[in-house]
Amino acid sequence: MARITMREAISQALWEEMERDPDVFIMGEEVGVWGGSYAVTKGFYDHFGGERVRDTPISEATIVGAAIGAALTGLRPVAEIMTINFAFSAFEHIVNQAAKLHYMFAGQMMVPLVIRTVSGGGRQLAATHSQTPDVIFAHFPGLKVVAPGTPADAKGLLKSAIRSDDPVLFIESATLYQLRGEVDETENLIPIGKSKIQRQGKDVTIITYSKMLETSLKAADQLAQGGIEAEVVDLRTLRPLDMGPVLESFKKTNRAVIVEEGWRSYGVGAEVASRIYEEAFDYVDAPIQRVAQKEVPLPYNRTLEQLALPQMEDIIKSVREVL
Amino acid sequence: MARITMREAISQALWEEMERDPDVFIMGEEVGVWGGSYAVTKGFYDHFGGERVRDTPISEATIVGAAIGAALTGLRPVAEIMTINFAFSAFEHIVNQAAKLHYMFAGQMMVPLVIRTVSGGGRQLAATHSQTPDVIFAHFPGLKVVAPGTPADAKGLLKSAIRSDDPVLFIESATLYQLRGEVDETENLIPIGKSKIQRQGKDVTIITYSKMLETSLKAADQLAQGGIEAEVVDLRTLRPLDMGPVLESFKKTNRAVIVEEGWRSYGVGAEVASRIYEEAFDYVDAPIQRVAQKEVPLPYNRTLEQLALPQMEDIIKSVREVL
Amino acid sequence: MEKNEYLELFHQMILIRLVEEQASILYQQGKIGGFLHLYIGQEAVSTGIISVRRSEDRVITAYRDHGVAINCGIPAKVVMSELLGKATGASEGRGGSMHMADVKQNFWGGHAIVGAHLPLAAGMALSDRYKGRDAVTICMFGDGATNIGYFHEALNLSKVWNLSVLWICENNRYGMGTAVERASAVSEIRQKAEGYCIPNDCVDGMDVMKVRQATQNALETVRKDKSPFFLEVETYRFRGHSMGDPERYRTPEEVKRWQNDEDPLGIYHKYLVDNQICTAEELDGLEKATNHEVQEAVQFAESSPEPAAEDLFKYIYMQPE
Amino acid sequence: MEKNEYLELFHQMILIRLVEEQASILYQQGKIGGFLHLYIGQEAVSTGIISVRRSEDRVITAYRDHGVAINCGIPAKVVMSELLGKATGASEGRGGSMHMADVKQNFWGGHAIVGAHLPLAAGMALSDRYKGRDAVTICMFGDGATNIGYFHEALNLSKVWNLSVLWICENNRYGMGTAVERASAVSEIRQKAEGYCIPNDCVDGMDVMKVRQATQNALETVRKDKSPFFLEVETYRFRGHSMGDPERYRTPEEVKRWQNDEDPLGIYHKYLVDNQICTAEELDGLEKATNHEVQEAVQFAESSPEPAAEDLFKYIYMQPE
Ligand SMILES: Cc1ncc(C[n+]2csc(CCOP(=O)(O)OP(=O)(O)O)c2C)c(N)n1
Ligand SMILES: Cc1ncc(C[n+]2csc(CCOP(=O)(O)OP(=O)(O)O)c2C)c(N)n1
Ligand SMILES: [Mg+2]
Ligand SMILES: [Mg+2]
Repeated sequence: MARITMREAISQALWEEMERDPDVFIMGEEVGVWGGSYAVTKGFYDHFGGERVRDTPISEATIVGAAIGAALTGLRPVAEIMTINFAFSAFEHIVNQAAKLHYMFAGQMMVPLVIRTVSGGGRQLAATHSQTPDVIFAHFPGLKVVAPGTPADAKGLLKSAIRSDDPVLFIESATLYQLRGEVDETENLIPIGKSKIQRQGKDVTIITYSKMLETSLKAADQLAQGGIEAEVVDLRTLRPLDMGPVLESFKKTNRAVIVEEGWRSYGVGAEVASRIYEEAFDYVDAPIQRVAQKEVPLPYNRTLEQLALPQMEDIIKSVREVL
Repeated sequence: MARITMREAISQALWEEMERDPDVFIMGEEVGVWGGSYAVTKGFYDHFGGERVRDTPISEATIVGAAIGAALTGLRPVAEIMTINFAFSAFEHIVNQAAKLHYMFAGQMMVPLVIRTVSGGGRQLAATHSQTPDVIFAHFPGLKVVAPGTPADAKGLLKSAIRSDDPVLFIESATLYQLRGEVDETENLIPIGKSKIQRQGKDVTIITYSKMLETSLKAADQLAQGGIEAEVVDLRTLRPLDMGPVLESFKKTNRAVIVEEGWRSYGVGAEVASRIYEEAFDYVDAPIQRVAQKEVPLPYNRTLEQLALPQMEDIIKSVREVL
Repeated sequence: MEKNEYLELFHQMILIRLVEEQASILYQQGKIGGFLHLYIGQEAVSTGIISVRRSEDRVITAYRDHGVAINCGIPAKVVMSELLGKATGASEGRGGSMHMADVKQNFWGGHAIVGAHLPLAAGMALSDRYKGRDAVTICMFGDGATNIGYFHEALNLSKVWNLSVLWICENNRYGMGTAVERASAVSEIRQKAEGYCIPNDCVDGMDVMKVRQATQNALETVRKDKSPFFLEVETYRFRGHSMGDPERYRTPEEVKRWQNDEDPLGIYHKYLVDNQICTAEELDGLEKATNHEVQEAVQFAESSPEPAAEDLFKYIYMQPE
Repeated sequence: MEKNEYLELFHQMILIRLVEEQASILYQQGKIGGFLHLYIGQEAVSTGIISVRRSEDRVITAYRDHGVAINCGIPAKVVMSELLGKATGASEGRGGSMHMADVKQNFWGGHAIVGAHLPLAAGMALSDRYKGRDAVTICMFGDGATNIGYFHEALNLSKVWNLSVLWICENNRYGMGTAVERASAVSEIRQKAEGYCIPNDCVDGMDVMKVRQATQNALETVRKDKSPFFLEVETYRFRGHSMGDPERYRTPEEVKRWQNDEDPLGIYHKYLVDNQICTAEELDGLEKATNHEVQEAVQFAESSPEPAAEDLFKYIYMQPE
């Protein structure tokens, strides 16, 4: 076991997979000479060369589109879209091409593609650059959407994503790269589509993913001091959504708070809450609470931005309300 | 009162607004010489001329982007995106530009823009052309999303949308253009953001919108023959979402089925169900049911396509389950 | 070129024509649904192009794909079955008219979002370059497609990365009802290639021999330079854009003129007879045989089973959970 | 041109330079957050361009917008306040460095999604054409922006509809860390205009007088032809792309050379003195005064209030429900 950062974990996964399989390559803006705008691919260009670490023009649609073409014809591209906000410029190719070719041509084509991107606010980048629209990508069957919250999960899930024969949108958090966690040196492939209990508890179930896992765990520690033991379930994958551990935990605690960084309306929490009500109705002791971003385009000003983003205090408050 | 089709109602709204205000104009693919790929703007080109009914190149992003620029500088464009599937190619400009400029520049700019588009499946157009992804657009604050289900609402809401100073995504249904309904000749502006009870009932509340309103009303008639009186609430607007009439009805029936044409996961039903549980928890007598599209890219084959789309029978079945 | 090769070109062109005419009938009978974009009038384009591609050369096109599908070797009955949405169709009834493909034949479809397949083509050529395969990706698209951003990004990338793509624009004068000059800054589409310094050419698309020659030259250039080439093919769509096109954007006279003076089948027929490559009788015989082939295709399609209801969820993922 | 006009140009250029140097200090102090894209080295570009635009001519640019903002008449203190996220800022603290605008001055911002503002510019020009206003929309963007689809669609539309847009590409040799020739099929960006038959020109962007002249000519052509024009401006970014740029993509020597030989301030300073338009002493005095102006701007910004918390939901809609 080594204690490494999220950045290192993701970087290791990419490095190891590229060493393992010559068909794995990286393409995207500033992934090469620059070393990745979040320094995730630092050193890759010098080691693997420009053929396998390809700097692209600013052409999001074609970064994804060309990666699809490469995936269709035998390669395993890891396409990087600098931030998920720019994925809007590649939206057609992500949800309408990558997600549908396998089905539409009756299995003749497969798209073993990973699209790495970065979601989340809190860095004062203003409205167009600070979004957490993960949920809208998870709406499309044919696409797999992964969003880890710990270094170990990030490494294990990214490796699985690269080896998967289906298109995977791999969402990283802009404010988690420095997060440290235990990652075992021995290879550990974590299956896509499995939620995980990240903290044991008996009083209430907090369901979350990505950045908000960190915040939720902090909230749980706080609550513990007040004698409240929260169980924290990490979705890890938004599609396919694994409700197993969520329901298991909920049937034990009968109370839930769902936490996400993105906007509340039509967000991840809505689906998870609905599924709990549908599949564990008789276990519900209190209205399930949703903690999410206030419904406003994120402003640049730090105070306003933090006011709009979900905070640990919001989680604690919601937990107290469901108890 | 005249009994006209959805197509006529939308066409009338456009025609009357263009007659009323010279700053209103239409731009999009095939809106002019062709008369609109759904024949909604038939005759407009000859009457209003090519300056006000502008055929564009196949450039979705720029159809919306240029319309935004025109809206910022004093015009009231009605931009047509032939189908909502092609709106993916304009996604950046719809959710990241139109929806944010007013906020990001602190009110200096306003975007009085209407984007008309067509959603829905059932026409054997296969996976890339048959989607109902309305929900993903409704996720973004700053945008208003309207999706009427009757000719009267379509006409009244489109007129309000054109006069609104905010960007409005106006979603029509590919299979509703022939639907007939009463529309009064006298001008009737229907406010955006108001749900409406379209059928009175006491036993169960069916919440729906757009195409599924028609299907839900049929289901309600069927149920009535079995002595079950369903109240049907039409959301009409997805953002801002008006829960008033929904909650009012639910508090009376204590049972709800939410019906949408799109995919279930992370769909409209999830949000509406969550809101009901949050705001009327003590009134819930049975788990709220969601009727939606099966989670598959829509196939071309008619039998398979219909199998994937929500049917009247599914609604009836769900209603019986909540009773 | 051997006589049988000449005849095979004629066979493919007439086969496309007859399959399309049959399809339009079946559409009116309600046996084909969705959109149906007929290739009638453009048969010489794909027939000429595909006739000179090597098996390792990849082919990808837009939704007006029946002709390309047949030229690439998808049997008429398999095309017809797909049009009828049958399990025996090219895409087992999932794709329909706009989404035919046969990956074994290196034909990658059949794509319905205008211009969206151009970036895919660049990526396919990237694979071949990456793997050191000496193959060309032939990417076909319409004049209207050259106005969408995907076109720009894909052509730029192909040049920056020196990808072996042969970009082929089928300029049939209209994108739906919009004439080229009403939608494109340049009416000579090849001019757009200048913006990327991509070498280019233009050819008469109604003469299969000319298309064949121009494609051969273009393919050689791509293989030699190991970088993209742009070929504009001037052609014309004899039928509406899809079924039920009001055709307000052009006069019946205009269409008539093209059908009379520029029918690719007539032009090639004349070429074959004038050059005494074969007799009119031989061609009549070939046409009859082809007609029979098409009737069989229709029977096959009509008698084929629908995809099984329980297979609705098949093919969503390679690894479902 | 009057002496005071010459001096005003110098004043604007030095003001931009000093505001940005201050900004980089405040950024290091953590008083400015988010991204900060400095314009240092490119001052002559926007200063020359804006100096010849009429008040009815609209201006829109990308996120590297402080210079344009100042040239368009946003006071330094209002720019500085926006950088600090204050209620007195150009966008009342909502937009930050990348989103400055002053609609009253016909400056439409400050846009952070690369290339996404080009279609907006086409639409603004459409308004003016629709209303019969004789105005030009000046749209500025970087070399990297010419590779995204929005560029292609917007330029094509501007030509098809004969819109009065002056497209200006600030070619500063890099898009983040990617050199033009590594991302663009053509290194002479103006070549891209040929694909749309849009008349074009190229000018040295380090010499404000040349930029001014080239812009004047370009604007005249647009007004005369009532159709778009493309101007490439060759310039160089002296600082990193944004704060914290590792700058692995270029050598310190390269940067040094440009700073020594091509500093737009030095070049214009020499021009003014050599042509005896004014003395070095006058310019020193002007610089001191400007320095003072910037200090005041910082004080103003620092002492300005933050936007009120209760205003978080202000400006989402013109008509909330
Ligand atoms: C992105 C997108 N926008 C619009 C459409 C609707 N559409 C289908 S075909 C077509 C015209 C295409 O014209 P062209 O590229 O010239 O091909 P042709 O039909 O002439 O073969 C349009 C607008 C689409 N399928 N995709
Ligand atoms: C669509 C999109 N993709 C990527 C980015 C990230 N990004 C910001 S600036 C930039 C480089 C732009 O280069 P250029 O257009 O030359 O402008 P310059 O910074 O040189 O002024 C990139 C890639 C973005 N903001 N938008
Ligand atoms: Mg065409
Ligand atoms: Mg640049």
